[in-house]
Amino acid sequence: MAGDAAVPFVEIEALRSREFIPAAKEALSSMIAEQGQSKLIRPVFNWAGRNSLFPLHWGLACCAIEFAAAFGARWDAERFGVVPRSSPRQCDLMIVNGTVTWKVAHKLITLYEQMPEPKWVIAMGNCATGGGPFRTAYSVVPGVDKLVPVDVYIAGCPPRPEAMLDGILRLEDLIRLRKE
Amino acid sequence: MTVSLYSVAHDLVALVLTAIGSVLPAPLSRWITNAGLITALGVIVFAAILLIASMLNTIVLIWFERKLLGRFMDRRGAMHVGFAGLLQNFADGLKLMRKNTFRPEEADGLGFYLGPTAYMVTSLILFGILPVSTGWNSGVLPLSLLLALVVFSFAPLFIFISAWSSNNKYSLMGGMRSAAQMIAYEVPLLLSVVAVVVVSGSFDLNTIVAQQQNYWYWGPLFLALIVFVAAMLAEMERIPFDLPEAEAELVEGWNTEYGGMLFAFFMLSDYVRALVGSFLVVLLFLGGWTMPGWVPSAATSFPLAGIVWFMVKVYIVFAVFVWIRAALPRVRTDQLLRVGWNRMIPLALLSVVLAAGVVMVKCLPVFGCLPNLGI
Amino acid sequence: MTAAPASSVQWPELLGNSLIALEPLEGTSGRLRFRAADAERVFRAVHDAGFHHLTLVGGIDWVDHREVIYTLWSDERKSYLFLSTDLPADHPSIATATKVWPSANWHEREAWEMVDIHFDGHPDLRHLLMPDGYEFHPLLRSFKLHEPEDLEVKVRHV
Amino acid sequence: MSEMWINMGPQHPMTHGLWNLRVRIDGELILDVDPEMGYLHRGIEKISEDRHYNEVVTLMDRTCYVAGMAWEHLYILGAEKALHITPPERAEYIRTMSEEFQRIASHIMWYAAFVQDLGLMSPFLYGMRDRDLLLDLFQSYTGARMTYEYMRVGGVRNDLPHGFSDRARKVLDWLMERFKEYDQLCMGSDIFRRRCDGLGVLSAQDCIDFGVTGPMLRSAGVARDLRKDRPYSVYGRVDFDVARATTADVTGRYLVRMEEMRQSVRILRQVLDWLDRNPGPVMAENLPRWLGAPYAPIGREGYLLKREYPKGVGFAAIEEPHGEAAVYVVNEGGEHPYRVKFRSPVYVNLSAARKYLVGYHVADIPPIMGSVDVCVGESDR
Repeated sequence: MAGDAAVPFVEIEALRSREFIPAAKEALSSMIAEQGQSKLIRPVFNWAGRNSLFPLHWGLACCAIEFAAAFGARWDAERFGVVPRSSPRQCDLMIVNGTVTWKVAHKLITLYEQMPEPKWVIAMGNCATGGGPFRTAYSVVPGVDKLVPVDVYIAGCPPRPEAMLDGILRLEDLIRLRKE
Repeated sequence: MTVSLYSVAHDLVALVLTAIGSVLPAPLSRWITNAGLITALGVIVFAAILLIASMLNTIVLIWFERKLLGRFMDRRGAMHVGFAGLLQNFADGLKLMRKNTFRPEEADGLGFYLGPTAYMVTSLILFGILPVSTGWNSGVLPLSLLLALVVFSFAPLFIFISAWSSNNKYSLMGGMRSAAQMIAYEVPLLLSVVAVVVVSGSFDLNTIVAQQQNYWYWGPLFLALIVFVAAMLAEMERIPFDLPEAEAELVEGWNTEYGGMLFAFFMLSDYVRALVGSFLVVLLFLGGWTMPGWVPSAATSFPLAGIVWFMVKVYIVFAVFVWIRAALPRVRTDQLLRVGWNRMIPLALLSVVLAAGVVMVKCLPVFGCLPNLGI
Repeated sequence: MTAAPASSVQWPELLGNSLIALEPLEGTSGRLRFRAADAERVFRAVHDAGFHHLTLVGGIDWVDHREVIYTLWSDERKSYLFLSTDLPADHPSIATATKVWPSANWHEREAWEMVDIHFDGHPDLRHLLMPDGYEFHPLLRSFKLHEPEDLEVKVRHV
Repeated sequence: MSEMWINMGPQHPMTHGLWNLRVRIDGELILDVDPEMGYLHRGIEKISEDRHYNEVVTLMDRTCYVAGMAWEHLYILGAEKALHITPPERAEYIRTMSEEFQRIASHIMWYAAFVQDLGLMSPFLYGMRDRDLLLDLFQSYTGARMTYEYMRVGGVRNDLPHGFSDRARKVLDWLMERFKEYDQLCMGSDIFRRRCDGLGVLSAQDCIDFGVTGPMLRSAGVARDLRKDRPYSVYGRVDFDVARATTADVTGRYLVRMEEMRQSVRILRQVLDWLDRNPGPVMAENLPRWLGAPYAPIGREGYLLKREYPKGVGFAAIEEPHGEAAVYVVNEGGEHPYRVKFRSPVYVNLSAARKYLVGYHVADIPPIMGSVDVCVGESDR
């Protein structure tokens, strides 16, 4: 151990100046911004984003039962990192699993807005896609894309759990191709 | 004497700085190789190693729970990201890092950000306090057990701060429940620890582990172990005591309004606390890194054997926690509090009395004698 | 299973001139048509005759008039009984059955909402299935289903 | 803490569907509740007026998506009465079998959701696993897992495939073993009993006053079961007991449903034996052409003018998994029903929510509402 320990700690303090911290902060943030755009970092985050999709835990109608079945032992959607969360704040994926009525439309939009970016929507089943057998009804929204932007549509009334998982995998492909 | 992690870090820093100092001109060289700087950098490096190791450990722990829980439920858990889903939690963490961080309009800014951060920090400090093996901690703290429990009990405060400042009714109810529960179970937790302290005669975790060389404490202090594990489950907010996050009625409990990185803080800290809880069970009752005498010495004498055996024990304890989670429903608030105040505290007091008995008898028929306490 | 059939109740004696007719209906013990003005008396009498369980209240729009049906079940007789009454198409209203059968509450709210039948004395007559302020009565024959393209019309409805 | 209203729903883990339970609480105590319905009101009664008789079956599957067969059965019974058509005997047996399978599937779904509400995740997985076996059976003879469109006015669409009854018996044997496990997980757990005993009590008198039916009523000691009291299809010819409890609480409802599943297995064994012995037609002869052959697509331009069937009114009531369901079909001579009015048991059971929720704790809402077994599709229609 060289040195006589007489050098006070103040010398380190002297490095601080009024200009230094803002400058360092700026450099750091611009570096992060560049890195965020770089080809190195983005695929990593992209990989993370597409492999960990948390759907909103809610059930609208019939498809909700198949949605639940997809988390059952036979299909086990958690294999793909899909874990339903009850709070929209913690979700990145809204699976609209059923008929959307005008009464629930406002709530659906609120929930969508409560989800933090980036976020995706899957219209599961014919009702969410275009109203399904109830498209003529007075209270039914003919397709959830009238309310929120939809990324993947899954056909079926209701779609089998395999179809739902396939829809999620398609969404993962979409995320992989994201350019922004 | 085995090497200490801190001395390794310190020597490493000293080595590097001396090497740099030898090529620099004199005043700079003297400045760069002074003891204060080396100590400071040594502490930082030590903390960084500790942080990375404990975070990796926590992430593996989450993976372990998900897989084990899946097996209990006849399914496989995360499979597709990395080998057997090992990278799943890294993906989750990175994704949450990228998510938009936001604050609800009505939420209180200071508390909203302070809560999860302080919760995370106080949980992580614990890793610096708890010894994993001889020397693998920040040094000899005579009262390390007490310090660990004090830091451990900060959590309800920060949970309540974050719950209140989220300005959500579910969060608030979750925060209230959390505070009530943690205060109620703090007392039996400490009392059951007192039983251990009475027998071992020390608050130093290193000493407590060393005292268990003849026999581990889980046998003579079985009652204390039961009380400690139950209280620890409540402190960790795991099923059957996960009322503050009771999903069925409170959506996500006190972290309802949290998303993105702040939510990741909560999630990670919960598991950090689960890990620390398992650490404490192993340290206090299962002999820490020591192994009983009948284990062949080859199994205990390889390098880092202490850490390996310690972690094996920790994961076994945690597997029991997961097993409990897979098999028991959640209790109700009033039942929880009634059990806490009416059952746990008398039992914990009884365990202290039993511990005093153990100390008086000194030698137990099956287990053998206590080592000489030197007090 | 040794219950007496409901037709053994002497409805004409019990209800007097409130009763218009007792028609047979397959699978039940009959359909009582009664005068809407005496509704409360009829409900009370039927309830006291053992029909404690109200199965459904429904409205039917016959364009020129509206019909309200009540389906009742008696645990003693093990059989259903229908009550039915006609209301005028303009301002159809009838006394509420909630005082006799509390379960009529939501049924009547729905009938009011769907078929525009007013229940006098109902404790809480407001929208149940449709959003508040919805001004149509969908199960009237004059209310036509829309084609899915008529989104504008739908949005205005809600 | 002062009193406040909280909205549990429409997106809330407790609801299991789209509805909103407004709760006024003081701390953890419930002072008042107000269920808010209609978030899934799809106008099924109105759409039915615009459809052929057989097309309405499509809507029936979606009315109650966990008990599709039961609702198909209900509607078909009503429509057949309104149209004066009698199905062949084998069709009646197949319908009974379908309804009982559906009852087990629905109760298992209830079990999965209900125990999950208590914080125990494993039974959800076990329940979904066992329910899938039943859905596989449905799939083998209807082609669909949940929305079958299997029953027709005048019979059922097609006969059972070869080897069906053997497969079905295997599934039933498996299920009887699993029911024991279910009971071990729940009744064997002290915490479970503490969470459920004496909760959500609704006395027999209140049940009758508020029209509450099904397992809720039977858990209060009233042995009203339309399958026994007013046998429809072939329930008069099979041997079974009405499950009943006396505690009128959540535990009672649990026990009633568990016992009902065992009784359903008992019924199913008898019905399967009968089906093995008695082959025959599954559709009525000489159906009117406008009603459509079982496979024939039905054009929207029907054969209205040619029909010669008399007008009629059909009323049917069945014991659906959730309770007493009834339908009132008015046939005014058109090719569409003039009016279809349904009675949904869940709708009425929910309307009494104030009776069985007030006075308990917030943490009790999930088990109590779970024990009601809410299916919003059928309550909102």
